[in-house]
Amino acid sequence: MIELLYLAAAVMFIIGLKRLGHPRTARSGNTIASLGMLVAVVVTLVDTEIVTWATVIAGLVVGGSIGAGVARRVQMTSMPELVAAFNGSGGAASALVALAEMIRIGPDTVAVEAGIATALSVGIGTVTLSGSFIAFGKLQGLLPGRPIGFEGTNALNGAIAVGAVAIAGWALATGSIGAWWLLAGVTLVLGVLAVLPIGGADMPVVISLLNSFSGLAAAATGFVIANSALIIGGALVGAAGLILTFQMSEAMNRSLANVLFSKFGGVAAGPAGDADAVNRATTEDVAITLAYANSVIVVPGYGMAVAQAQYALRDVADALEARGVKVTYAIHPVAGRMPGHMNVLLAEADIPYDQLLDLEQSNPKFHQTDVVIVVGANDVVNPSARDDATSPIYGMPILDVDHSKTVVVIKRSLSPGFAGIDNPLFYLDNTLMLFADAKEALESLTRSVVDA
Amino acid sequence: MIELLYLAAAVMFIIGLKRLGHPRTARSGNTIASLGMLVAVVVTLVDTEIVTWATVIAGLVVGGSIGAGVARRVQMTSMPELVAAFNGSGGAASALVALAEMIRIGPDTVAVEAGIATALSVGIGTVTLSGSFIAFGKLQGLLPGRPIGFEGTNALNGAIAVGAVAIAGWALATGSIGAWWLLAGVTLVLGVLAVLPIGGADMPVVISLLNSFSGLAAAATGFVIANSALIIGGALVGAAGLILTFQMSEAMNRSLANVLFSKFGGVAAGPAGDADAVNRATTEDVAITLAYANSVIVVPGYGMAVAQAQYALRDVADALEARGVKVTYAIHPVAGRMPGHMNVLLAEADIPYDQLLDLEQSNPKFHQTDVVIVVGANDVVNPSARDDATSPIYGMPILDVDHSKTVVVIKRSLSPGFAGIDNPLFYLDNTLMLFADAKEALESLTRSVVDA
Amino acid sequence: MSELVITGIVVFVLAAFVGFEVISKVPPTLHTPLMSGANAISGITIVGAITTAGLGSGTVAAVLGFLAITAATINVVGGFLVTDRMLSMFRNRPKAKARDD
Amino acid sequence: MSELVITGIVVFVLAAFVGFEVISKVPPTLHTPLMSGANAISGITIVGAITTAGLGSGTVAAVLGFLAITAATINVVGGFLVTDRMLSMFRNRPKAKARDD
Amino acid sequence: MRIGILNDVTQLQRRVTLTPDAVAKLTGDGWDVVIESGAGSGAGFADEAYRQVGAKVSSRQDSLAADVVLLLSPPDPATVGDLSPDAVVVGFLDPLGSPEVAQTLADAGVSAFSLEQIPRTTVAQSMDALSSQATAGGYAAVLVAADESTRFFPMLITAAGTMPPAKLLILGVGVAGLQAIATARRLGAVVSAYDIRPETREQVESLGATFIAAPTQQFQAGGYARAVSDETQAEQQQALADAVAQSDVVITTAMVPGRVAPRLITDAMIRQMKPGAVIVDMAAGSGGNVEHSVPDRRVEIDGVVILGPSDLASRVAGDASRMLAKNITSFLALLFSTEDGFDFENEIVAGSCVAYGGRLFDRAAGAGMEDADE
Amino acid sequence: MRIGILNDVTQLQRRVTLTPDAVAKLTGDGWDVVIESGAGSGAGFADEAYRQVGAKVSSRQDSLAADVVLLLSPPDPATVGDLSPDAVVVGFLDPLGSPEVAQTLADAGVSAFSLEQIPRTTVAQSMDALSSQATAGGYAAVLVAADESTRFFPMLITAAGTMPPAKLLILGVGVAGLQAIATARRLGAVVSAYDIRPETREQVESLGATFIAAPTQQFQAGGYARAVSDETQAEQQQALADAVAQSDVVITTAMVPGRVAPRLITDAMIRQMKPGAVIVDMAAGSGGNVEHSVPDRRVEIDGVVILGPSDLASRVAGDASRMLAKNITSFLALLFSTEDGFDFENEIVAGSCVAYGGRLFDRAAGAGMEDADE
Ligand SMILES: NC(=O)c1ccc[n+]([C@@H]2O[C@H](COP(=O)([O-])OP(=O)(O)OC[C@H]3O[C@@H](n4cnc5c(N)ncnc54)[C@H](OP(=O)(O)O)[C@@H]3O)[C@@H](O)[C@H]2O)c1
Ligand SMILES: NC(=O)c1ccc[n+]([C@@H]2O[C@H](COP(=O)([O-])OP(=O)(O)OC[C@H]3O[C@@H](n4cnc5c(N)ncnc54)[C@H](OP(=O)(O)O)[C@@H]3O)[C@@H](O)[C@H]2O)c1
Ligand SMILES: NC(=O)c1ccc[n+]([C@@H]2O[C@H](COP(=O)([O-])OP(=O)(O)OC[C@H]3O[C@@H](n4cnc5c(N)ncnc54)[C@H](O)[C@@H]3O)[C@@H](O)[C@H]2O)c1
Ligand SMILES: NC(=O)c1ccc[n+]([C@@H]2O[C@H](COP(=O)([O-])OP(=O)(O)OC[C@H]3O[C@@H](n4cnc5c(N)ncnc54)[C@H](O)[C@@H]3O)[C@@H](O)[C@H]2O)c1
Repeated sequence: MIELLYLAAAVMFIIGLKRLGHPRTARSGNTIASLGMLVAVVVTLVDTEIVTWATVIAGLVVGGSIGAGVARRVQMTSMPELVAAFNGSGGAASALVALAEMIRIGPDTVAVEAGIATALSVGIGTVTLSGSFIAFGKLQGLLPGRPIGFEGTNALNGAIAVGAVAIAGWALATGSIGAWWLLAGVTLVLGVLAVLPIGGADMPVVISLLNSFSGLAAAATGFVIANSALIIGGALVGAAGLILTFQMSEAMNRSLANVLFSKFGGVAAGPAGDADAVNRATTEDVAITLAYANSVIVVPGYGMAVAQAQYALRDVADALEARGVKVTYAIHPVAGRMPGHMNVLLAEADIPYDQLLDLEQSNPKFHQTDVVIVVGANDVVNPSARDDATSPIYGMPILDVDHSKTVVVIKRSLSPGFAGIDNPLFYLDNTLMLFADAKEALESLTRSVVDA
Repeated sequence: MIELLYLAAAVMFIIGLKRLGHPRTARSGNTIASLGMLVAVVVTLVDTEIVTWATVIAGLVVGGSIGAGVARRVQMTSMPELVAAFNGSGGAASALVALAEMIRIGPDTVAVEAGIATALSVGIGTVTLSGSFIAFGKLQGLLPGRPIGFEGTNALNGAIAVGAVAIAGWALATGSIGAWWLLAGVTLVLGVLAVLPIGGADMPVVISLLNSFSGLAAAATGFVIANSALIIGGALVGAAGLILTFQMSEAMNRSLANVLFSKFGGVAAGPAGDADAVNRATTEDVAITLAYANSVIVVPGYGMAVAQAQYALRDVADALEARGVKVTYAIHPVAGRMPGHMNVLLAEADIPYDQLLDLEQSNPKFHQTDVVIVVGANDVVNPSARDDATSPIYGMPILDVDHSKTVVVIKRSLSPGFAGIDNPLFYLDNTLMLFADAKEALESLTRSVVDA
Repeated sequence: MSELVITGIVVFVLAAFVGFEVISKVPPTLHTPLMSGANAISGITIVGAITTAGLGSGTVAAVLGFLAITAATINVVGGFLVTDRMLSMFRNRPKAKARDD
Repeated sequence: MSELVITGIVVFVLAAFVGFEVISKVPPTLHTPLMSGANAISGITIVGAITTAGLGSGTVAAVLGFLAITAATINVVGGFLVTDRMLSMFRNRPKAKARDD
Repeated sequence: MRIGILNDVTQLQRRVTLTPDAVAKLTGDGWDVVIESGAGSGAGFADEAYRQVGAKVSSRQDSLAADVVLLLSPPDPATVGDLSPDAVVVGFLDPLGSPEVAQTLADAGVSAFSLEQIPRTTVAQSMDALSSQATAGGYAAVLVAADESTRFFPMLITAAGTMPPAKLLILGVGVAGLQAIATARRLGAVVSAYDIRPETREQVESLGATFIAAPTQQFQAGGYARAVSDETQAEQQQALADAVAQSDVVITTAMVPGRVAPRLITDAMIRQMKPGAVIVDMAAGSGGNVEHSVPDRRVEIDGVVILGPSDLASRVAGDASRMLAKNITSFLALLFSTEDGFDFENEIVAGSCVAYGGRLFDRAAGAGMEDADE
Repeated sequence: MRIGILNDVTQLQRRVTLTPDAVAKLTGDGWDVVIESGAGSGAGFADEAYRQVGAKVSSRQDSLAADVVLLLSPPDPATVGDLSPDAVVVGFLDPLGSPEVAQTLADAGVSAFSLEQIPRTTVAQSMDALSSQATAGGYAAVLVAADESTRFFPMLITAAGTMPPAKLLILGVGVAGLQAIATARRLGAVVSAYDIRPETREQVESLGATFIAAPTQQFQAGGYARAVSDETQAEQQQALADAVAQSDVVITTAMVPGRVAPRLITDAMIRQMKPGAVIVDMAAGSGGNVEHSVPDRRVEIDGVVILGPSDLASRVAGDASRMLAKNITSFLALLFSTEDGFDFENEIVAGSCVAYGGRLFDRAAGAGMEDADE
């Protein structure tokens, strides 16, 4: 019976995970998964012949308060490090359970399979623990974000890993409890050394990988205590976390190996200099932002013309309108390189005239607009023309796109436009930069908007 | 060890099934799945302490020759009925194994769980058997394709099903072998009665559902003989088959319930009269056909103009060109309703002039073209203008699209065009009709081509 | 319920989930081949048929076993072969850009 | 290998497949919430912690058990709550056409 | 057999019946071609070009003496007098507008075929000179209007202000009207249109323009609109008045074959229009859709400019002549496809014949006449 | 203060410096406006329309006596004589082409600002009358060419044959050239273009047209092309000759401020062109890009028609005047934004001033002069 209830919990995990992958269902997915967890915990509390209620309740209360307190209070911007910290606890818990079980049964009487499982649980769990907290430190600024290490870091870590396997073998063979503690210590160090050489910007990928690890640790613990809930739940998270890790490194246009091992291997290829100061976005980010907006204003510029992106732009607008998003176009009087440049191109794509707003019509609208999408425009949305009396273009009326909730800018780089001056818009907190050729970006945007 | 090899076979089934879902990988998926089966069979032959080798080998040889012989020789057009026949054998095999096991162990000594599993296996297996062969008969023309039944068919079938459950209970309670045979007989009849009232056009959906059933029967048999390979393989097929069944009824714009129970419930909504005589295609069919072509010629007509589908058409062409397909346009001199009608619209969508061919340029090209896609044109591709001296439009030069390998026609119905006459093109064997508004059809076509 | 049955249920449920998830949106052209391939997989019951028939106890069981093996083998052999025939039309065009998933 | 371990492996492999398949292409905005939610699920180890700590044998095991329960509970409770907070931004716009999958 | 081409070039008529390319094709088929000097000059074809493809450049007399004489407009009696008695005349003979010409031709004993009378069937489209010339006319009408208008047609948002797009209204959506819609849309104008035939709504929309729905519409068989009742006309005028008042440019093309063109725009409506607005009346020569319009004159009423150009096709004389030449060669190919005499069983031949065997051709009795002839 | 508007309407000049809308805005801002009767007639604005927005419709004398006088072209000495001595003159004064006019104005003691001299900077774009009028000109040039051409611009596949699209070549891709490209593309022509400034390649392509790459290109600072060396010119002519020979229409817009327009198309190149081809030389008034081109005349060489229209902007007089009025009001707002005298620190004010305080304005010493003045 208890097994079937565990199975029910596992099914809820599966459904929860699946729903977490889609914006529309993500929140309910989380709820379903948490209910699954509740089922598993209650079943366990009822089923286990608990003799030490005090310990159990104390643990639940202390852990629950810490978890809930931190989760409620932390800033939205510190989410990734919080996930890292939680993940570390999870890894620790798995390792601790395996160790406790080992001690309970007695290190010398344990079966080989259980021993191997314990070694895996301890090893993976502690790596998760220490690795997660290094990641946490890097993101919180407690540790320097830059890669820390030396040429041979990867080799050293390899050696430590081999050592850990040897220690595990020794522990299994001798049944010495000290060997188990040593194993835990060594893998703890391994976690630290493996994450330190990775740059702060790559931490989310690392956390995701460690998340997959904590799943594997839980599964290993499941083998130790012969509990199917742990095996299923752990395997699920281990696999799902791995897929997610690949997707995240893919979204950064990196291979996972490049993220994990590159910094001191020479290949290091991080984002360029001042591009660090902007919020880079991917097509999917932008698609979600647009798809869930109520109103979108498009600001086309010379870059749209250069990319001949007018048809692709029209397709994005159609996809948005099909979702009920209101789309209009704000045309700056000098956008492009000739009077009426944008008009010619938008007319080519048969964008209805009544969706075109000129400067006077659009400026009062920006502050009530969810998203402005700037397609290859630059000077005409440069706030320094409005705010900076020393700017060479000071006095030119601009489109006040920065008054909207979110600005998405599609251009290939941070290069300046016709006037040859930098644009503070790109560095604003509510600006997302999508660096790409306008046509290509808009084409993939259409697909992503349809799928969002 | 044997369990792990079964697991390996199961993994191969999973991978095989996944790959079967994508055109590019489907064939290798089938190979992988068949290797998984080989592994499972060999493992079983080695592992089981076979005493009756003669029976086993005879079964394998006889079954193998029949299966291989039929599979090789049958016409491509009779595939669905062949699948039905094979599926019937599968269902029969599961029921037979369960019955044999029941007899081997003895009906009165069997455990309750095994008994329930046997009942499921026998019930589902025999329904699959008889249902599949009725489907086979309908498709082969051995039985009339039209629905056969009466008002209360569904109610009667419900009653039989309830009766079958009662018989199973009786068999379990009494341990009478006769009860088991009775059960098999009743469910055999149920399969016949359930499928007879369904029309021939819906048979593919029914076969898919019965395929899912044969998976469930195998899984039930797995419980009977406590074999994980059967449980996993059966569950996989049961679930995958169900999903596929839903997708197939969706592709027909029907609900599954509507397919299974509608005919004598009143809601019956089959395709219209003479539309039966044409090859109806879905967007996905057309997308695959286009995506794997080398050269495509588009023939636009007045319907493209009415639907204002020129931009959507351009998107399809772009998607095809991105895959390396060569796309050109054949413009008939009187396509549309004014001289140069198509030119205006294609120019709006900025389709390059050098891709436009007039009648003289395009007619010699059709016979070496893989696919012609006719978008809302009718009279200008009507072969009777060329072939039928009694036709009112006899003598008008037409685009000889019927000379190409495949013709796809997108229009909303079989309604005639300006000239008001029927078009034999639509009924040709190499013509696929996609009944839809041109703009909507092309828009979803773009997505499907990108995904194909 | 016996341990074995419970394990069976767990395995069944998980396998069913894999079955559900593994089939994403399938283009209709692949409906019949996929159905046919899945059907061949459901011929896994051949394993049960071999076990049962192989153990051989009594004439009825032997006949049933022989029939079961024969039927299952038809399903397996015929199913995979016919699927392969259907799929032979999807040979990759050499010109298409290599895109594997 | 014990029957139990083998069953465990079968279950593990199937669950891993479910895990692989259940995650289709996820929009990057959901990367962090999904990671966080999955991480909370990996807190299932809490079940093990309760079992081990509850059985109570010896001080070391008890301390370890207490620590394990605490750590696991932090992971579970904090994880689900924080995921929910992150996801509160995806409240469905009422105007968007209802499209559920 | 010899084909004769005349030089009909004037200030307003710049087309020619056959282009050098068409002549090359005909001489290849065994025809002799004689062309009056300067015939192609209005459309950009020099005598030399014709000479190079084997035509004989000669006098008007020579051309008129040919076996087949091609005409761009109904011939005057003098011209008819110069024809050889067994000549075949093909051209725009306007048998409905100037029936006396047909009589003259009949009296002269020649066989005369009117391009206007070729049935507007699917099969006859390659010979349909009305369609081809209306295509040129609809295109040119928009250019004339754009040139006359003081406004940009497309919308322009510039540093010197936002210029809204021009509003164009097309009345009468036959071949010329549709081409006008297409051309105006190309130029970026906002186009709406109206025709009395209800099926034109879909056609207008198929070009991305808006149809102006009028309260009463009546379907007319045969593709042609017949004169509509007074009441219908009144209602329709009321419905259109608003549209007209808002337009920057109105182009009217409404015609009813053999009748005076319907009056669509009255003085009162003109006076509701904005100063600077432009009206192009393509029916000015057939009575005019617009009050005050005068063929080939520029009239200004309250700041509204009314043009009645009759030379629209000639404004793209080169391409208009190319199309016409294609029509004529297709028609000649049909006409002379039968060995012994004309095939009056053929509805195109019978439909277009106006004079044959010394008599006016009676279409109903077509086949019978042929018998009589033998 | 009072603004004076003159009636400069002729057959070729139909624009007006202020539209009724602009006048309404100015009177709202406290200006008096006096307008010579009929000044708006060429652009579709009646005297009555001006009167309604508060302008005084009056004589030429009255307008010339205003504090600020707006001019469409350099004034003749008589006009200058009628100005009040402390008048401010704003308009197209052509200081580079007719430097003597600036001297006359300086001698009269008036302050004179030339619209042509407003710097072509990003900030000054709302006052950039050269750009706005070139926009109108580029648009009109295509209409003129389309009207003159005997061919359709778009491709038409019809029952009467396939008409290939017209090939247009635009030489000189400034404001007018770009607008010509855009307009020709709208009409469906196949457009290619050339300019000596390399950055125009991207601009041409951004309108979907093809850039004709010439072997030698040299980049010129400041947005303006300077006269190019003889050698470069020779190479370039060779490169363009083929393109010209294949074109149905060529529109030339190449200019170098203060210099004679470069000669891009020679007699030899013209004789390579097809009969019926059309050339529109927008630089005909500044010396001509095309040999044989004569301002406002139609010249035919070997069947090739060469037009040199000087009235292109006036062909869309209404919208051209609207844009010009917006330019002028923006400029006046800047000019009179400072309380005491003109702000010669401002590069637009300094850049456009040609005469001030009785002397020709020396831009370099701009600020100094202002001091001297106080
Ligand atoms: N309208 C007129 O009449 C006229 C005439 C002359 C000058 N101007 C001047 O031109 C400017 C117009 O402003 P604007 O905002 O339209 O343009 P802009 O300021 O020149 O900026 C255009 C931007 O487009 C981006 N871009 C270029 N190619 C692209 C591609 N293929 N895909 C995506 N982005 C691309 C460029 O950034 P990346 O390189 O990073 O991609 C560039 O920063 C003003 O300064 C105006 O004064 C206007
Ligand atoms: N070009 C000219 O100058 C001219 C002038 C006058 C007449 N015509 C005549 O017009 C005809 C032109 O031939 P054609 O092949 O272009 O057209 P057509 O023969 O008139 O056929 C058009 C087809 O488009 C389909 N259609 C209409 N709306 C549609 C939509 N929204 N989506 C998809 N399909 C749609 C219609 O079928 P469904 O209703 O089933 O969708 C119809 O059968 C010829 O007979 C020609 O003689 C031509
Ligand atoms: N069968 C073919 O392939 C073919 C070929 C060419 C033309 N046609 C048809 O021939 C018909 C005539 O074409 P056309 O261009 O020579 O016509 P037209 O020049 O005779 O008349 C022009 C238009 O004016 C309209 N009209 C008449 N009275 C009107 C009124 N009071 N108000 C508004 N509009 C009015 C007519 O309906 C017509 O559309 C059209 O239906 C056309 O489609 C058919
Ligand atoms: N800063 C701004 O916002 C702004 C505004 C308007 C114009 N401009 C710039 O001012 C410049 C001049 O514009 P314009 O339209 O007044 O130019 P223009 O009328 O003086 O000249 C027209 C074009 O002719 C070209 N040309 C000159 N000699 C040539 C030759 N030998 N061969 C080919 N082409 C030749 C020039 O390069 C120029 O593009 C352009 O660069 C334009 O972009 C800038």
